[in-house]
Amino acid sequence: MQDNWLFIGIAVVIAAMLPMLPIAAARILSPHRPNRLKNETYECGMETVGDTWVQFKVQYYVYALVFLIFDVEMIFLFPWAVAYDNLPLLGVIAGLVFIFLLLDGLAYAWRKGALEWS
Amino acid sequence: MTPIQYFFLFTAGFTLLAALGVVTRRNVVHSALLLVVALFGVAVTFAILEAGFWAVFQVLVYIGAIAILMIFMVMLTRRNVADETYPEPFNDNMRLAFLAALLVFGGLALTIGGWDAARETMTVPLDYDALREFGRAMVSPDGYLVPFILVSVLLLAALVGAIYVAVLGNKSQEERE
Amino acid sequence: MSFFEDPIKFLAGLLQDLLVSLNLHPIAITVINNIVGALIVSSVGLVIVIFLIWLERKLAARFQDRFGPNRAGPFGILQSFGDLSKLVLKEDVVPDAADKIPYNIAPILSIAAVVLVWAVVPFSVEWIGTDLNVGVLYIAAVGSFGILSVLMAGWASNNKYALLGAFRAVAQLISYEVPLIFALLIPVLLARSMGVNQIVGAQDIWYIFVVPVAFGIFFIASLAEIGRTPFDLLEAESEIVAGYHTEYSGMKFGMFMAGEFLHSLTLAVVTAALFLGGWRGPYVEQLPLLGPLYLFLKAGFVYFLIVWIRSSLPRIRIDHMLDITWKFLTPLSVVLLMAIALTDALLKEFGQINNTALYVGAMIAVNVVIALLALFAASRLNSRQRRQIKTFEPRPLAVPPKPAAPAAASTSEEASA
Amino acid sequence: MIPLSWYLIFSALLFSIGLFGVLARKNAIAILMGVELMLNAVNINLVAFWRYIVPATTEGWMFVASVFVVAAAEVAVGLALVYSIYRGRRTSSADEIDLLKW
Repeated sequence: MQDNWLFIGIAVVIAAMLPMLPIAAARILSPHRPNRLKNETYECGMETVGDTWVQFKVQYYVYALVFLIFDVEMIFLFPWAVAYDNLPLLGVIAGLVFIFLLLDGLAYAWRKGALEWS
Repeated sequence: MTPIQYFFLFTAGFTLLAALGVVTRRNVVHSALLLVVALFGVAVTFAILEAGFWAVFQVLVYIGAIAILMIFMVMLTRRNVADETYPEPFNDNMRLAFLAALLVFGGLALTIGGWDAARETMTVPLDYDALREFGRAMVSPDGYLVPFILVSVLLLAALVGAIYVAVLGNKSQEERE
Repeated sequence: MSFFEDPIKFLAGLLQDLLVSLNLHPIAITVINNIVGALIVSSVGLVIVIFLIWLERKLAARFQDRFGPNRAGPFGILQSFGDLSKLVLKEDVVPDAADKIPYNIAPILSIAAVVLVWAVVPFSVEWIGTDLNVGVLYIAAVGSFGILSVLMAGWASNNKYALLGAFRAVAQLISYEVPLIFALLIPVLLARSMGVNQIVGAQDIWYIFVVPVAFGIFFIASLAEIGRTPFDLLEAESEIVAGYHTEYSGMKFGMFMAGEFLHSLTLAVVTAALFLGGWRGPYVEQLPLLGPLYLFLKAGFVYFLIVWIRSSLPRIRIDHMLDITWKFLTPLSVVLLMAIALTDALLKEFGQINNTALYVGAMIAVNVVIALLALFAASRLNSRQRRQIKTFEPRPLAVPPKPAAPAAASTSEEASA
Repeated sequence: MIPLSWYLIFSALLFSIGLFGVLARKNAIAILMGVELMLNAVNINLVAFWRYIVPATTEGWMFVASVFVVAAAEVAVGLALVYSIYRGRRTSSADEIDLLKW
């Protein structure tokens, strides 16, 4: 078990190194002549006005929220699916009730129009 | 000291440094990004503890969902006043808070200091399939069937409540005005 | 054991002998073995992707009745190397307003998040980076670093379009993650295991033939995850400049591009492993070398589908894109999961779980019924929504700006509002 | 092998840092981040105790799962409240939410 995670840890280091190599090569090989105009924020040639932090819609929050709730339910559904062979029928029904309650939340969000983009 | 101990100290070190950054940075987005680093450090700790399932879920739930939700909310709630981009991060009770945190840590450290040293080491090598057992125990009536259903209800309530508070409550408020 | 029977094992044995003869500490031997393995596994994808970019450009060109790259090398196969050297030699412009640390980490993270998936991809019977017992979840978890890299890139660029693009992209990615994870849950349920290699091993009948609808959901959701047409709103050039990587140039931009291709390949390989039987094929037990061949043939088929769809379909609008996942794919995947779990449990209850023909037949029947019901419900919903759309009076064309006709002007204003 | 007390010290430190963040920060979202750190510290303890003391049982797992669920629910509702207050009062600073003070 720990051997598996040793491999993953080494893979994390290597996966971070692999893209660093070409970027480092580019830093050595490429020209570097910054000037003020070149380093301005790119907005198709317009000068940027005001702050970057524009106001966003609350919809972004709603999508992330529903995603979070579904994600957390996965903590229970994945072990439930793995242990499926040893489950009595009651356990299966409990899991289905669990999923059904989850679906309820989605239905609520849908009916109240929280999932509409505009 | 074995290599795994060095590795644990390294992990704990960068997790704690990132956590310090979370509570001290002025820019809240930087705080959120450092929170991701700290949460990843906790995931690594879980992997060292041979709880791979929780390491993976730490990343999936905390980094993949909670941190992103927080960054979204930072972007959503911001005054458009230029000079208040990065206000003073701490409130007036900063010193008191520091003292309280120090006291809590002192108390915890004292308790840990009186810990029975015989239970310090791992005795059994882990050949127990906790994942499968957890899945079975979760839905069996002599296990955690009631918490399992309650969790589902709690999450449903959180979803409904959050949607109501964030979206629908504001809608009805605007209608009243 | 000879080289041709199992070359990887043969070479690993040689390495092991070499390390032991050097009298190294056993921990050092383990670490070195793991480093070599991780290096091989991580570079496989990157090497393939260089040729894949050429292949995709060639295919896209054929779909559009062009030649595609055909100058550099035979059939233009060296085109990617030309592109690579161009990217390396390009100046890397970092905008002054950028937040430097997240700005530089984001492209690295976007590649690393994809490369890490290869650690659990089984190439053959025993050729796998590491057989993690939570492999499927690991694939999903690593993907969340990709989401994070998009958000970091958009925020650190300090550019309105980049931030807006990043927000849209993240909304799309997390929305499609939900049906994706539910579709992942179905092979896990059928195989009773989260290890990718165990899932491949359990596919005596490929899961695409047992649960075709789950395959469909997974495929559509992964199209959205990799940001390919028809879900390429991430970089809708005509709407938000270029999306979250507007401010990137040179090699860092190249990293985002390569990351996109690598992500496509990776998801094709994962699809092949989870639904198309992975390395399974005739004679693979005797000759493990055939495993990667089968795997990449199947992955190549999935990739071809992706390119085909890319060159056939237009981009869809953002509200439609979100409706597809939240109002169609997510409910469908949840209902499908419930139906499959129930069918499985009932078959087990009646002691028919080992009756393969009955099992597969019941599963396919359930899939077909649910797919038909879902399509019926979607079409009903669609027509109801269409009736609710308010129709405006047709806008009068080119009304002359006469002061004597205020009525016409006000109508045109209403129509445009 | 790592002694159990190392994990406990680590988690105590993390908990204290989180507590400091909760008590001292102005921004309501930063306060929620502090709460997340505290919950994570609790999780480290739970997993460490499970691994060292009751490794062949599932109680530890159920506790950890509950903490995950509580953390998710807390973030979901907490951020919704922050947003609701922001809509009404144009601030996300906990110090300025003082309507009930006098």
